Amino acid sequence: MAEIASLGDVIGDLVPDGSIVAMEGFTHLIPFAAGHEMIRQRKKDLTLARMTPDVIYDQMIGMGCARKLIFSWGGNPGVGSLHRFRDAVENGYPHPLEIEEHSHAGMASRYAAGASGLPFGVLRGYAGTDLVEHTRVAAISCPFTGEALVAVPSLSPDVTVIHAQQADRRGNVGLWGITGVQREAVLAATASIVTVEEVVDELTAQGPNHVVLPSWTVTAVAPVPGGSHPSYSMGFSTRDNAFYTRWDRISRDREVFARWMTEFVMETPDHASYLARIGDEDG
Amino acid sequence: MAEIASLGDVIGDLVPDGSIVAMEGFTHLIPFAAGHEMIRQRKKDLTLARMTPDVIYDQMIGMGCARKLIFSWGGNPGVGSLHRFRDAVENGYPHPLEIEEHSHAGMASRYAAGASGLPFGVLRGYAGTDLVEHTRVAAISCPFTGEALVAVPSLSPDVTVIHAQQADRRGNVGLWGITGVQREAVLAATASIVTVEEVVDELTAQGPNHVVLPSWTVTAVAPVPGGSHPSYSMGFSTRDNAFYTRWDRISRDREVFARWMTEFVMETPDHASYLARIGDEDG
Amino acid sequence: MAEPPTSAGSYSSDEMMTVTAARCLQDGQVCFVGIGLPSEAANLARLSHAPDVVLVYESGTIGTRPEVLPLSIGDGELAETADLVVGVPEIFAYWLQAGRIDVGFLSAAQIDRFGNLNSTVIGPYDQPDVRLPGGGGAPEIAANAGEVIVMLRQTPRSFVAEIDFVTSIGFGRDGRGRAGARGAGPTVVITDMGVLKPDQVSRELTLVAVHPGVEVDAVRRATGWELRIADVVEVGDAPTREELGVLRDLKERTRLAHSG
Amino acid sequence: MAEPPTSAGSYSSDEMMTVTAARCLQDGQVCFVGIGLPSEAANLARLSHAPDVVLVYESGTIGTRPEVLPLSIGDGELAETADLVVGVPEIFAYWLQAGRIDVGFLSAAQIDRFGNLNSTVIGPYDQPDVRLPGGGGAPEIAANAGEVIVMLRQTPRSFVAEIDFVTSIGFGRDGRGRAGARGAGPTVVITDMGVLKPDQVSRELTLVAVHPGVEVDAVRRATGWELRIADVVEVGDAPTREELGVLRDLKERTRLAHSG
Repeated sequence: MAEIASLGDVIGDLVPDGSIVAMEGFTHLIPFAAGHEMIRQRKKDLTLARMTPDVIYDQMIGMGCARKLIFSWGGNPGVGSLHRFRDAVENGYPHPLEIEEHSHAGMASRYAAGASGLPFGVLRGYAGTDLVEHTRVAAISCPFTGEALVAVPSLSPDVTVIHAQQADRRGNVGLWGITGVQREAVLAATASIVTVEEVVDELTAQGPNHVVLPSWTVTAVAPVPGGSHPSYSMGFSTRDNAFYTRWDRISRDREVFARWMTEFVMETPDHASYLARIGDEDG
Repeated sequence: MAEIASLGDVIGDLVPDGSIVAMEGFTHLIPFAAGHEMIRQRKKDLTLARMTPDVIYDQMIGMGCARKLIFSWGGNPGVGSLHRFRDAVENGYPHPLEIEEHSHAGMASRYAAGASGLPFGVLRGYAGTDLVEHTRVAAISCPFTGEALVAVPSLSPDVTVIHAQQADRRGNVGLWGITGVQREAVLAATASIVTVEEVVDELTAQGPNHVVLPSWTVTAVAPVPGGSHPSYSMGFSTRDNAFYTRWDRISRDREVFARWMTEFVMETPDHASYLARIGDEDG
Repeated sequence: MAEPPTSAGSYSSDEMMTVTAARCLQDGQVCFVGIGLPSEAANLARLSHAPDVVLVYESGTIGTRPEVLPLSIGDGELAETADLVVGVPEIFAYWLQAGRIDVGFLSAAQIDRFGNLNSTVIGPYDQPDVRLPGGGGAPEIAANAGEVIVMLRQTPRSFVAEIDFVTSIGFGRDGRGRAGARGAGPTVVITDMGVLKPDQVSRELTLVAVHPGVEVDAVRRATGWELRIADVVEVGDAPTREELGVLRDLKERTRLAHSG
Repeated sequence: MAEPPTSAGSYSSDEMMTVTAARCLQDGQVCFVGIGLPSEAANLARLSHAPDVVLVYESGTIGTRPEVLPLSIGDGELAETADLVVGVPEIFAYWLQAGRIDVGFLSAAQIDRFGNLNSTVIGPYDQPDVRLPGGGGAPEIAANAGEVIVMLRQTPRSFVAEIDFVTSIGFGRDGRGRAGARGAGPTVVITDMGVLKPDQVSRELTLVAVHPGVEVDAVRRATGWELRIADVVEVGDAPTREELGVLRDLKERTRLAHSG
């Protein structure tokens, strides 16, 4: 049964330095508040897995939390580059970042294999790409037809962190809309943390594609309203596209980035005060 | 785009003798009306695939429609044996029946591989079973860990037939509740037929686990209210448990079976008149 | 399904089997359930000492709390009362195979001394004397559940020296191993006469308890091999009034719900 | 994103690209769409000559009909207007990999004469001069979509003799093959200057059309290799008033929806 606790305690208890951490959410429901809390707690040497690193990992990489990144698309959606990610890969700043790169299909297959208790996944993928020489894939052939396919190793994080719309008081979790690879990432992990918009008596689908994670598959639930900002939570908030555009300027310069992180994350005790400061700036 | 047509026309057009036919529905939403129509049209030499043959395949086997059966559990749920299935396997009556037997996990993996465009599926299955010597499985080892696992060949029927609660006028299909392996069976097939309880303007989930099959993944939709009897359609009918019990007596004896099939299927022009006769008998 | 009361008292041997199995379940365990006695036992546990036991049926219903017993694995009642409902490929891949099931219940037509089960054929596979339904979910439940509880009425025809077909693995025909299966395999076999458990070393099923009023010799005679007997054979506790009350209420609700 | 009108008339070269791409889509086709010009083109087609084109986004939204253009692949608008929404593992396995996608749109930082695409790095992989976002869904779209439409502005820096990294396969670095990929690969490359198609035999990209007011020599100069030119180079039709009207209304709706 999932315990319902504060985000600070949960991150402190379940994310030791050096962990393999997956924080998923495909544009929608990105667990920013949990990422900020890891930055506040100065987590180190993390292996960060995520299909689309997005601004959340740009911030964590820039703040020196990450030793390694496992990913498949590292851009600022609709805007351009992730400058802190690029600075780490191109210039080793703030320190060198090891990368393990896959395609989306490969990452999805790796999580699904992890969720299925299999050591590998099989796909029609990586055909003719140079990625093959730079990542962990293997040739595999069909034992019935002899056809050549690709195998990817399963991905089972130490802890997976997601943001969802709802949890009930027993710790069952409900999310809807675009749910990406979250279910597989949670089921593949040793431990899981879910931040939620609200805790309710009964889970109620308020959009398409209702996904439910039973309490006994979740380690801890932390109520964090607005916990996906600048991403969004369908039914609760809309994506802060202006912030994503603004991030390009903030993250381009090391000093501007450092000042922004200090002001909005390091000097805010929790997500509520982060949101308050963001609100003041927007207004 | 799926065409909306009569069951008789659809079965006539899409199920030639000798086809590989999958009729799925896990206790819930079993497409009995479509099976009866194949019997009325005296389909022959079919390879019938289904995880749980149930009474529907007992009837088709007993009426001589099947050359081969691909399955994983061949009983009358909660009652006992499928006597026509047993008579075919034990005594070759009405003619010999070739069988290809799997476990549920193996069948599910085969359909999922077919739906994924892969030639095989991988599972932790068939461990230590004698099934291995009598069915189509192969050893496969993980290219990363060397772990020994089992591969099953994908299953891609010529035509998959299912029963659903709803279709809209564009031929999009909606079903809910226990949906078994139907989505995979439809997506794995070359053609698909869906009988539905009702045709509506808008699909509306009226239960958990809403599954939608877009019109362009379905070949034909046939409106057949009550088309799952004696199985059930959540929200429209309840399972006719008394019929399943009665079937044990009807199917035990070749003559009694033949008379029942003549009276209730061969002599009823369509499913509505079948339901009328069943109703008279019940009343 | 209830049998006439036995000499042991005012409850049937089926009720004793069900109660004994229910007692094996601990609160909070995740349990993969089949229809019949296992479903009765799991729901009895849920309605008595283990309110938070999680019941999973192979039809894809997870965390179901049926008011009445399902007659089929796919009854609507299971979907309506479930925490979630998933497709069948997912129930086997993401839930059973992934190792999320603590306890699986199995039955069969035949069992051997090493807990291997046959639910496929009596006689040769290609020329069967009796064609049984087959494995269904059982082979992977036997392989991937954390442990397996077997429920099977004990007769010389069901407890046999050599089963005709291994549908689901226990400890292998020679008792030497689990063929790579991850789960612990059968940890207890509950019959209408008593309780058998695999010996820690040899893995051979050993009679460790008899139900009230059952003689050890009777169990021996009901077994198709030289049955191994524990040094101390305990006598199981008869069903309590509360256990019988909950079970009989459940079955009466079920009878009413499914009649007419 | 709109550029100032070109000498060709009162529309931008981006508008000409978008209209040209939209015209390539046939009604009823299933189309895997990315953000930016492909999304504009696919929605223009849906709102004009191809009302039943099925738009699939890698975020798992199938059959979406957005009123305004999404700014990200996962906008709520896409989920709210979709026929169905599925998880990301499923969109790649059951939908793209299974061969259900007729047309995939791709762009990149670099393209070579055989339609291979680079969106990973400029410079060596381990010591990149510029680290690009990477492949995302592109490698499997390139491999498994029935055909691929490439949209890419034409400059000597984007159209290069040797791309630094093959992220997504066209016809292979030597033009010899598709490395086992099932789809037909790139059938058309639409740029801001014209249209290129692979030669039937050599698979080398060949200029088959220029946009109104564009000189063939200008296209040659914008290409980092000795560009192959068709015997007859057609001049594409300028956007019609109706096409421009639908496209500009869509972009205006989008601007209003996302402003403030």
